[in-house]
Amino acid sequence: MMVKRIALILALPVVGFLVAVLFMGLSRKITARIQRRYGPPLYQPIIDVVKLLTQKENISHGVLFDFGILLGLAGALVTIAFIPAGGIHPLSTSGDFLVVLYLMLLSPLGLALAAGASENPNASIGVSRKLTLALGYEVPFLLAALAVMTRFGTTSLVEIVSAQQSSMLGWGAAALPLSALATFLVLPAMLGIRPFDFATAPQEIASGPLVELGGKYLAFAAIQGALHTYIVLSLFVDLFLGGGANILTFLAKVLAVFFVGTCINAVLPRVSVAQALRYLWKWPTLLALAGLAIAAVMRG
Amino acid sequence: MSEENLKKAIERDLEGATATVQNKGRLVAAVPKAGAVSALILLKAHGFEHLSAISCTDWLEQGEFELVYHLWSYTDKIHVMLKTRLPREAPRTVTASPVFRHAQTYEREIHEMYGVHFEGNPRLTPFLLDHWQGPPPMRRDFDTRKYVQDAFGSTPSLEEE
Amino acid sequence: MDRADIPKALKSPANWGQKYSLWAVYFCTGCGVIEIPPVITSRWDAERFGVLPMATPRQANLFLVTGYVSVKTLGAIIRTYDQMPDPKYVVGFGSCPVNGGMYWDSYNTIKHLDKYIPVDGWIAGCMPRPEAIFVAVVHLWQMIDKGIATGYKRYKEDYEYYERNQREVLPHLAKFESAEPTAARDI
Amino acid sequence: MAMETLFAVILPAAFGGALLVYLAGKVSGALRNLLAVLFAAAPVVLVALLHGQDVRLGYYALPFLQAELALRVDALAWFFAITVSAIDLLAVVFSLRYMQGKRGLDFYYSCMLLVNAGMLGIVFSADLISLFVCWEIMSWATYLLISYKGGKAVAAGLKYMIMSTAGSCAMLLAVASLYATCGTFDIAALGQQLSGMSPGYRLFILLMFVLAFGIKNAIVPVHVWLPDAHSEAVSPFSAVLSGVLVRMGVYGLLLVLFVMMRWASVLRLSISWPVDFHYILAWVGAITIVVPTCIALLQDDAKRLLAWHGIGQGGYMVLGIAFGTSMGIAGGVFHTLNHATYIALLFMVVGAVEYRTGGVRNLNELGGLAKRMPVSFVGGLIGISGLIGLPLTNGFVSKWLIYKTLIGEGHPFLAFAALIGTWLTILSVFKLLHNIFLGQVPQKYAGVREVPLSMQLPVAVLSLTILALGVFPGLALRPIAAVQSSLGVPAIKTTLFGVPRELGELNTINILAGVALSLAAVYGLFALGKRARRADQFDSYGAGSYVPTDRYQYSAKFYQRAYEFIGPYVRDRADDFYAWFVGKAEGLFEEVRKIYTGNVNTYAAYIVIFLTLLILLKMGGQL
Repeated sequence: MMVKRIALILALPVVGFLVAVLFMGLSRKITARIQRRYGPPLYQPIIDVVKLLTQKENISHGVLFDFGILLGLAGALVTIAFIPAGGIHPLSTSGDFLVVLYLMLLSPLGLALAAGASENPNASIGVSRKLTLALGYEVPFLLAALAVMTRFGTTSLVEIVSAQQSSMLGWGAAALPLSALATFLVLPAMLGIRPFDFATAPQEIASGPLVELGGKYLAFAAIQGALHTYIVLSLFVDLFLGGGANILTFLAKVLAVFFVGTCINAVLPRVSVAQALRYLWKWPTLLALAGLAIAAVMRG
Repeated sequence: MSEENLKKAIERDLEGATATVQNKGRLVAAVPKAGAVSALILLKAHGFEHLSAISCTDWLEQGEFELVYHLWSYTDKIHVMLKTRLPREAPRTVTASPVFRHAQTYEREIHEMYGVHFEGNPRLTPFLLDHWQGPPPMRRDFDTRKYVQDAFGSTPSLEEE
Repeated sequence: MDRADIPKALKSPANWGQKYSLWAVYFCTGCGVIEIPPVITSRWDAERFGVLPMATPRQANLFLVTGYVSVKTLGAIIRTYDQMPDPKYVVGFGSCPVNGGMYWDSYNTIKHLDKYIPVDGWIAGCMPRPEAIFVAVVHLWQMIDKGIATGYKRYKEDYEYYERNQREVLPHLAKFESAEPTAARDI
Repeated sequence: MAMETLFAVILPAAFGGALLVYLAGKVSGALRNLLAVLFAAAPVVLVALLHGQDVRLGYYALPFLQAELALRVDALAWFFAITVSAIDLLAVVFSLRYMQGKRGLDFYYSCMLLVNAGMLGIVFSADLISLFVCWEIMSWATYLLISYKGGKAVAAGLKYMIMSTAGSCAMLLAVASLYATCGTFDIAALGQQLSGMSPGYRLFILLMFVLAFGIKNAIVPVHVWLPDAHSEAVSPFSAVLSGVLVRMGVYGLLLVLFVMMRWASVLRLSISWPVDFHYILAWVGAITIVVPTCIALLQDDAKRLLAWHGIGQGGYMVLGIAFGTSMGIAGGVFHTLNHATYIALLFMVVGAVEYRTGGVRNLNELGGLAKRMPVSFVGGLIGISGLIGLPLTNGFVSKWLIYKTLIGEGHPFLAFAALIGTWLTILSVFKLLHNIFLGQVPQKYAGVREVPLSMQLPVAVLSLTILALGVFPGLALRPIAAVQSSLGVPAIKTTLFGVPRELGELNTINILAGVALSLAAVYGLFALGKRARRADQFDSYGAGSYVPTDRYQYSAKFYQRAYEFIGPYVRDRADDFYAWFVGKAEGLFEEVRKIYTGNVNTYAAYIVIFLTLLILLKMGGQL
């Protein structure tokens, strides 16, 4: 039993990694198709990562710079191990939804440390924009998450998922439509994709925190970004779309949400930080507040 | 105000000024160096509020630079080219920036490219050229090919010639 | 990438990676930059070939020098080239970087770009159309395969030659202020 | 028998130490420093030896009120005593080199030890008289230490003193009325008698005590003194002030709510109120989290930012205690200990930076000190992760317990206030770390070196405690379970690595294993790539141009967009109210002052009028 559990624990990040790499390729292909062009082959991210890892010269800005990048990727890998994916939830007994919420802080902190250590104004501006955006989307997301926890009366992700297995109507989206809608409206901000990608905007601040990252550092940052996408999507599916009985239905749902997210990303322009805050704290927050109020009243 | 009576006004008010109407909406006026700024003030009063450019031509044979102030009137739709002549050796004249503030930049460029010194222009500093050590490059007596030879080393295409 | 490439890819993944993922520095050096937007957008789509415009030299390995190079721009080109990690490739557009082109006798354009930074390939045409640029990309692939796209190695080996030329034209560059002309200064 | 004498020695040693240090100072500075450290270390050792004892010691029989003043040590007292004495020892060690060369060191060290003694007195006192006496000693010693630097510090000290005295008067009133009704000062005895009293009277007593302890714990309406006091006080004392001294309020709350009033009677208070008392206390705690943390986000002075966080974190403790469930109290008390560790650490780190850069605290000037002050940077990093509550730090476990209670009790909006408090903390605290340690070093501070060893030691010790308690929360949760049983509340069941499965899912060793494993795997992949070339701070992307040598990367007004949104809503209205109130009061007293016209016969007239009034009153009574 122990060996099976360890195997599952190791399997989850690997599944997450493969799905993330697939997503990187898929998003570029979907965006290309929407812009009426062919776009790169699906395995282009593998080529990019191989190129970056086998670079003949890497430039670092000190120990803290390296540690930040390592912490970023490691934080993402650990968080994946704690999120139930389909039937697989090996570590769920030692970390519930609150633990996952706080574990999700590790990788942005790592990247922020690396950006700070890279001594470039673009990186500092990128970090301050990213944290302001995080404050922006955290308000509605926390309200929605609390609504789910109050509605299902538990803070453990596994119990939330199992409570939704009964039928389509049992899903979080059916039980808490307002919270689900609020979280969906906030999803592009959490994924950091257009219209909320001003934190890593290539034109304005030379790709923000990534400005001094080259070679293997850029490979690690790219993988971390993809893993973060997988984490956010799998959380959304676990909370609102029933989390899937086995890994395949789970990945199918994650893929569906990702597809819709990429379509939004491909057609919308980039908003400024002030516009983002004004939007995030208006409609999504009101919806999430209403959802939470209903959930609290129904539970009481 | 049509071109003719503008021509008469210029010749009447500015001493030593000659004006010719080239065709509809285009008038050329020649003014001695001393009268250039007063001519600008007069024309600005007559509605020529747009100084579109100051260009400088190098008449090497006559040993003179020619400054041309291009003025435009939105109401009368007339383009006036006000010309003055400067000596080529140590060319000096008065700046036009009190009349048109943006003339400062045009004069700065002419100073860098031709070496004309504009009295009263605060910013006659290096402008477009990067750490330029050579003589003002747009002057016709500046031999670019020799300069290229020295600055950039041997250029095979030059030798065949 | 057809099946013929798989053995080649497995033999040296580094070359395979470098070939099909050329990230170009989005740095507009000269008049030819007007050709870049159509190349990277829907009409011609350079992404099919894995060519992406990147914001900073740290992230890039391809440097497109588009058109004539003025003395002032050469300072920025040298700075950008120094900041790019190895392996890096430079492609010159048109005849101006080759021998000065129509600005052959101008006092502020560089005549031979190759004297200041190593150039791996040239594209003829003033300015080359997107199809010519893709032909150049394919040529670059073949050069990488044959291992002759070694501009960055040349730059490292006889850096003293390049530095002397750069110092001759741009003595005031911040790069030279601190360092005196040493023979093999590690860049 | 040995325990009796051991316990009897602690307080005299602490108070005597303060006096001795002052006298030793006259002889020689080194002796004074040595004695200061000795008398700070003595309580730590003595209290440690008293672990698990339950001793009661009557030390002085009051002749006139036939009451007996006594000290006692139980789990609650021991828990707070060990925290107080440990943090105070570290602060004294930190201030050895920090205060070197400053004036009035005898006065400073004796006050520090006096404050320490006062706090130990409060924690050990078994009756309200000795509690009140030690409370006053602590307040006065704090006033002296806050205004130690002079200038603005005196005004800050005055503001602190006024509010602290108001709190003490409220406490004195409650103690007196309790003696009048119950006839005893002994806390344990009061516990039985008070539950029989009428709800109205119990509510009055509760309000008085909560006001007194609330002022010290800086809950929202009465928090205004704390930011000025913390930023003007000397750094080592700020660490003690915000770490443990302010948490005497939490000790008081625990004492009142659970020992004196018994939690059941507090619940029964709701008869006379629409909403029960502890729900209001919870909402006050929630507001104490959100508003001060928003204000902390806007600060540009390092110590004021930390001070506002001190207030914000106080809200978590009140929120934890307010629901009286075993997990909630465990969370609240554990958060008190955690907060003591990381806020003291952060104040010492800011003190170290201040020590090296000559008193610079403005976040817009500093930058890039991580390479020159590595130990302080690592301490700061661990400190802020504790304050945020990252997994593997102790702050996370206590916050997890508090959230679990709030969600379990069905108060999602309170849980939301606590959670959003964390994200506000992340933003403001990262600004603190980024503006001081990351980015480019300005020319002015290029020569900064690491602080001397004696200042690095406390930083290292506190960092290790944060990580140790984060990975092994059981180390602190077992004594807290003992505290809960001594308070008469169901104790929390705990394992070494978190909470057993039936209570909730938290196993910190698995989190540690996960993080360590993934870090190792990622480092393995990282080492495969080519070794990186080191670039200095001028070899950075500057869009083709060379990086200017004076200052290329600096950060002022770090979250400008967020300021514009949050700024207008979070002006410190409480402070404005007090300022307005003071203005009006001065006007009133001005009018009253006019009575003293200065010539004698008006005074004679006043006396005559007053006497006639008295007579009339007397006669009126008989008519």
